[in-house]
Amino acid sequence: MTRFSGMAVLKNALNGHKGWREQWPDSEPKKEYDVIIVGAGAHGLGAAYYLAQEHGITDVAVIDKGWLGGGNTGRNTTIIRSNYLYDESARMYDHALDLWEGLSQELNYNVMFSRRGVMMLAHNVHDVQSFQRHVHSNRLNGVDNRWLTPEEAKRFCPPLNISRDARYPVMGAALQMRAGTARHDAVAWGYARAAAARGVDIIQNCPVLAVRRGPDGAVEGVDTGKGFIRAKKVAISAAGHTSVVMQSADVRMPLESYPLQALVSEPVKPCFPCVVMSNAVHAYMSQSDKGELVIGSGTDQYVSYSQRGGLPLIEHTLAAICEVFPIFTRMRMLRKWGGIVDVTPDRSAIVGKTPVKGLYVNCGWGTGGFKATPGAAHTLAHTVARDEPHPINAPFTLERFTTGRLIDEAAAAAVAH
Amino acid sequence: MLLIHCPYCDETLPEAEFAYAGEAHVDRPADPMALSDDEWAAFLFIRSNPKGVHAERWRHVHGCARFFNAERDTVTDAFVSTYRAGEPRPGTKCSAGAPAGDDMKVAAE
Amino acid sequence: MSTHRIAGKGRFDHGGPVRFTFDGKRYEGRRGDTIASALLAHGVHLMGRSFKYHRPRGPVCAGTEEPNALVETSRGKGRFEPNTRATAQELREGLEVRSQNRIGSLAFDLQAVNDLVHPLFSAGFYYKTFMWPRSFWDRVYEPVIRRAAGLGRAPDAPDPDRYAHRNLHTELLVIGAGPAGLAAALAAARAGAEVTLVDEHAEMGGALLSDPDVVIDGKPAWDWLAAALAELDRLGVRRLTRTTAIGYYHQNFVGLCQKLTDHLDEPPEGAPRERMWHVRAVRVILAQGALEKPLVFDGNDRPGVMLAGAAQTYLNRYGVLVGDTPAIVTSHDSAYHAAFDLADAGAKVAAIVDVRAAPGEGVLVEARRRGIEVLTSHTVTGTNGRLRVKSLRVAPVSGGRVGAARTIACDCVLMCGGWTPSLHLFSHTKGTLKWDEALDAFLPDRSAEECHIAGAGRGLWGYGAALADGAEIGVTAARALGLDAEAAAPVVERDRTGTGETFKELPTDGDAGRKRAFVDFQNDVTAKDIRLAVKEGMRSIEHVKRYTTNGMATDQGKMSNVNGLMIASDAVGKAPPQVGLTTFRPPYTPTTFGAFAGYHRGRHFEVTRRTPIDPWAEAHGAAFEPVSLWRRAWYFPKAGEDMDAAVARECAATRGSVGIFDASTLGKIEVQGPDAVEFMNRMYTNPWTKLGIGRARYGLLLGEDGYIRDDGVIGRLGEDLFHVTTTTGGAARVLNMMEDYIQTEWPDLKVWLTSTTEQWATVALNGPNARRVLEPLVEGQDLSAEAFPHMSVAECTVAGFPARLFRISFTGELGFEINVPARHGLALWEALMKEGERYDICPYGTETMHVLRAEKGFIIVGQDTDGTVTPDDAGLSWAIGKKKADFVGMRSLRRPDLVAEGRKQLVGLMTEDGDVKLDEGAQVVADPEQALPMKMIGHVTSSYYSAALGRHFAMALVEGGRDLEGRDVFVPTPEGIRRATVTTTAFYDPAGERLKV
Amino acid sequence: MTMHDTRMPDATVTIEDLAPDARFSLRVGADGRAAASETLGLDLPVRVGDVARGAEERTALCLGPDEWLITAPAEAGGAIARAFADLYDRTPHSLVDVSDREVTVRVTGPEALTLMTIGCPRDLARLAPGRAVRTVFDGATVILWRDAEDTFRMDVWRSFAPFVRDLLEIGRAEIAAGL
Repeated sequence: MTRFSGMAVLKNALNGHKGWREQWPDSEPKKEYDVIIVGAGAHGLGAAYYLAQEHGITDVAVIDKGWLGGGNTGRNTTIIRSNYLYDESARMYDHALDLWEGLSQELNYNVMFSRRGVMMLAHNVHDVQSFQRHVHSNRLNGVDNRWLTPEEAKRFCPPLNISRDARYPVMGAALQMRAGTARHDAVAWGYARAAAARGVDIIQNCPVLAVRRGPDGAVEGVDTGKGFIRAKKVAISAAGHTSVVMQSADVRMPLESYPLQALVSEPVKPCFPCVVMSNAVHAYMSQSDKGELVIGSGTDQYVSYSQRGGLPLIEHTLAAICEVFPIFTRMRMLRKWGGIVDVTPDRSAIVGKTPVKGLYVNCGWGTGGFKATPGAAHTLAHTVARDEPHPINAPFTLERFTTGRLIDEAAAAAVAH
Repeated sequence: MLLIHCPYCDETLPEAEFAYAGEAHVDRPADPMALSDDEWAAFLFIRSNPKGVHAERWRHVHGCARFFNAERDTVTDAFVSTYRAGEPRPGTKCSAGAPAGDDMKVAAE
Repeated sequence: MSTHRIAGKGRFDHGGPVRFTFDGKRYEGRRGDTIASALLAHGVHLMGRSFKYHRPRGPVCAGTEEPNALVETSRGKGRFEPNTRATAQELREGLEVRSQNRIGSLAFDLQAVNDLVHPLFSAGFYYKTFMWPRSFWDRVYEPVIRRAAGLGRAPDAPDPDRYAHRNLHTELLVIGAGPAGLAAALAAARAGAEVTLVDEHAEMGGALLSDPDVVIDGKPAWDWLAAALAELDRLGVRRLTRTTAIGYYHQNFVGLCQKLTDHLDEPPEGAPRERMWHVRAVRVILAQGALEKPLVFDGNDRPGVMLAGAAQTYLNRYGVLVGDTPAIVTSHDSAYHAAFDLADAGAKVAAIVDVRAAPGEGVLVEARRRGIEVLTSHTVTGTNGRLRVKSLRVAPVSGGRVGAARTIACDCVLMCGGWTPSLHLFSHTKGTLKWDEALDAFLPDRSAEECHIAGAGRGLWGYGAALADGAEIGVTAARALGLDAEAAAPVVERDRTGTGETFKELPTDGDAGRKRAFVDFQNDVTAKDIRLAVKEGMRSIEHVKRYTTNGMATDQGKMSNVNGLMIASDAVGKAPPQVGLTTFRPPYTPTTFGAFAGYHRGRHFEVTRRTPIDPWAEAHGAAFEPVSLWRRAWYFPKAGEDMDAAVARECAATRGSVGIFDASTLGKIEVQGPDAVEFMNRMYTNPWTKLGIGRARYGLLLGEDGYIRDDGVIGRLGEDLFHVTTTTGGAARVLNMMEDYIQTEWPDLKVWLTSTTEQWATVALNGPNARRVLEPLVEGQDLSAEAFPHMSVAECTVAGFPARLFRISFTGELGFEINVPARHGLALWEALMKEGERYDICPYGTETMHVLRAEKGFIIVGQDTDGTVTPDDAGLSWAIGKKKADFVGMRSLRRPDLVAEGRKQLVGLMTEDGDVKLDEGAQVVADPEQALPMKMIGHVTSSYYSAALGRHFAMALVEGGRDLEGRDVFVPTPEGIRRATVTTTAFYDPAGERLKV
Repeated sequence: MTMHDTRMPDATVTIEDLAPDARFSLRVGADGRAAASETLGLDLPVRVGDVARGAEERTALCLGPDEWLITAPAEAGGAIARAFADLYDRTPHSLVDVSDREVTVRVTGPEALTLMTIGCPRDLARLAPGRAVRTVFDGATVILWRDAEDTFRMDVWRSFAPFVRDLLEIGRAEIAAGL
């Protein structure tokens, strides 16, 4: 692996950039691996990296039906925060946040993690109660989060409309200063490069058709577009497509896949210093380093793998943006796109073992998977390597849907009555 | 914005009049108390989520207000059929929407 | 004066001038000009700076696909926008135009220093550096990078303009009114189809507007066009200009954005700036034509270098000669026609440099006839000129070797690398494309919608072909609509056909690694950036795009995608389709947020529901709070009062005498039918069979998961008739849930539900004097405690209005809720206020309601519960019918975790110091000394000052809370740790004596 | 004017609030339809969107397979309620007075259809005069009557009415501006 640095850039600038090498090879599959990870998004590539780096397991293949990083990794709005309500969630996301802070240096790849602060707006008394609960809970969990008055919120984010006459007046905000954004593609590329350097095979354009189980029920490997590949352990990290892959191993999942849309504006000079989320109004936004306003929309109402998404939802999202930030009506939407998110009944992820020996799963991140990337990858690798969960992902089991021990972040933010 | 045929109104109308209501043919057990925790969890939470034709429920909420069923291809979002609540799924052997073999030829990202 | 306007040319209005400014300097243009055509008429090419290197740039195009000539435009306060395409924005009187993305002047941009050290900024450079020291990225590097990035400045004032929406259903939508679209619309409309024809330009006609010499059906092109438009109007075709089809969605749903006023000097009162059309078409014809491709060579980005077709448009449509000594660089015959038109208008063509060995014979003859030098098998190895191109270096290519170069002086370079079918909208539908080897272009393959593609979009070149194809497709679409149709293709003379070849970057001499041949002009992506990305392992076009940002500029890759793909596929060593085409994504051109938001701005962002009594509250100075879609009176401050003071007064007045409260927002459902009781038994946790007629009961509703969803008082008005109330926010959800069970799970039950939320206005009267206030107004019901005890309901008359009268209490005081038909709500309220005068009746809002109920330990669903709370957790086990075999959610209450020890239970909390108010949401711990992260055992759900208790009190959900009664717990706050004692939730009048009056 | 629409004559449209009628939601199964029809004095239509008209200006609009909206002059409400109360023991049903639940707005004029398209996604050209449907107008559930080619009537839930009315006024100004 050619080490990246300012000096290396300078040296190559002088020699016409002749010194750069392939960041990862496009591998052909071997007949057998210790571990196969299905899905070469940042979660899957990250898990491969941590398997190699922390557990010494390098006979690993990451297999994807398309190009690495082409799924939800490259389609999200890159928000990173950890100010979740429940202890389980706060620990998982804060673990991820700890890893985010050193990720560029660890991977020797600038993932541009930018601690610019994530501010969540409260628009009614119920929001205020809910966010205050978050702030208090986070504080005692050691998670950064604080309460702002509307005026403080406006100072932190000048385009914000805090008029009392607004349809949804701002009644306050919860701010996590340590939160922010990162460059999504770079996360996948950085993990891919670091994993490949440690011996991991990255196999692109190779659809996994089924997970194959042996007579004892344990995992034997995967059938792919390039033939059967044997593996002692298989981890599924396939975002929106988890149900389909797991079904092939005869495991039915508490998941539904929904289209999720996001969009960017034309680039403008810096005008929006942080990330703002407004659940009541259904808008969240940040400004990329390129200058585009990056805006997340909601999921369409129906289950779909089409990655299309409808116009009315985008209209609603932009109306919401214009409600909270009225100065942006004349900004123009440059491009919108869709992803597929798999959603669990309690809106929390499933990371861990499955009823099938040797089969592991990482799914159900819904609309919040990007921020969890290093945490999910790290704990998944631990679970696969040791065949037992890390304490941080231990609560995120499949069994919780039977016992009722849900981690219900959605219900905890129940709508106002 | 989808176009949806309401089997009660017998009209094809914009999605804005309809509300999606989840997977179809997940019937509430007659005697829930007789079920094991696993069986009850399966009723509550397990969904087929197929990549292909999905049997699902819609409600014509800004119209006749009826719940009805539909088959829709989740890859193209195209409707295959819509039918009234209580009617069997057209042209299928099973009531629950387990994905057909062909649907499996699609894998992870 | 315009130095480059050619007399007798162009379609603009030769009448009075239109005045505008550019960077403060005054200019005059003509009605019909774009900013770019007007500036070019004055010889101004320099209009912008590029994104990364801040290189000087001029317009490349004459349409919306422009990557370079982006400007800031303004028509006064709040009407400022960045990144406007100078090539598309029409002039209007007084338009202010400013160049952007520069420090200093446009001619001397200090940030152009980036260009000097450009080798540092190779593809992906920022992924490789700026990592040390660790804290510097978001503190130092990123702010610098962000300031340098971006294009124009963001608007900074609210927008006074309006935006509109409209729905349109049409049989046939034709997108693009060039020759193919016009022919298609004509053919279909003649067959009787109901047709909508849209075009993004101010005028219909497409390429015909730039080619007046073509002859169609014996008429000059523009005469034919005028006749065609007139015929379309006669046939009733709905024609929308300045209207861009921005996205193609499911089942022929197309979004159109129509620009209505940006071109007008004085927009009429009430007119929206833009309108988004939601079109549902039975069939769609895409006739969007093709986009001309730039050629990729060193220095192809200097001002004065533009597409040949654009120069032709500026000349023929706007009467502007873009240069006096143009040089043409091409790999397609079409550029020759541009050369001929410019030459015929008086330009001296420096040379036509053709990369190909064998251009079409016809164009060579024409060139010779005009005495224009044609250099075949030649390449361009560079250009010169800082703010305007002055010359280009050309060299012969033979057997892959580049020979000796010579310099050709010129004042503009017109390039053409062939044409790309415009298939953006087709791609939105997930229609598939196939690579055509002969054309070196993607063509439409399998369609996912009921749509047709006509003309250049299918790779057909020339007017004859486009018109014939359009007519034929129009007929096909009409037949698909069930109409009889005959195709009649117009006869075209003096057609401009031709062929071409597609090249990657042009061959060059010297070190290719140092040549700067731009592919994406705006984002400053060069051919060598793309090659470097491939070398670094980016082997799919998606990776190349993301690594280099090629195709991600505001032209959405219209100029750069195909060239980028040709270079990447060459570098990878695979055919273009194997490297892939980046997905086209909506919108087709950047579209304002306002157009999407439409009417939903300001007070019309979302409905604000108001009760019939709301006007009284407003007139009496109420503060309001939003509760779901409603606004509710929150408290009624008197002069000088803050919320706390007002609420303390309202509470005291209600407990002391009588308070009046608008409860109209509560959800109400009429449940009627022979199986109404059975339905209620199955739906709610409570038993209903034995509830007597005229009696009411608190009802608790769970989700099937066993958690509390809603609650409310339910009165039985008849054997088969219940008046159900729900929470304000839960009304629609509860009705939907009930309908779901009735319609799909229990269709055998004979019971019907009707929402009566808005049929009734509801006024709650609470306090020891409530009966005294109410009694004189009631007819038909004895209100005595014996005749009408607590939890009764009756139909009677109140203040002369038919009423449903409940004796219930959410405050712990003697209480009534009076429901009257909504139109009488305000009159009822006023009658009660009048009657209550002598008891100092006090109107109170939701905050006082919350305090009074909390003093009684009554829960608010959604505040004291959060979707994870069971009836037992909330202390409501008593509300579960013990003998019931089933109700919604019952089975879930037996799940292991729901019967486990240590669940959070609702309890009271009394702080050691009664003056201390706990925050709602504050966390409860058993051990205040522990280190972070602390073990939290609960949280405060409700916390208020109680006038009745003379202190603050709170409710909290605490693990095993009921077993902790009498014990102390701790609430750590930023101000310090608060000690509190766990109590029951019956804070006030625990025995309920005050209800028994 | 950028819209070269030859079918758009001079823009005129009138918006007015109407005095309330008596309105009932009638729910009855197929087995009780005949008895309910008899009680009402008109044949309850069975096709969603059809309107039956009877004596004393009574109308019945079919909203769903077992749901009708009954309207009558305001003073006739009591008689209808009593007649159905008498019917209940023989033919169980649900008749609920909703006279106050909605308020009614009428839109008339050559541009009435255009005005309705600003909030209604349905293809209103296919709603024949004399018919009515429950549909959505800018997010609000409404009952939309097409009384004539150029006359629409909308019953809107009371608390949504000012919002809907507001949008109609915006639309009218737009049409008046000619753009």
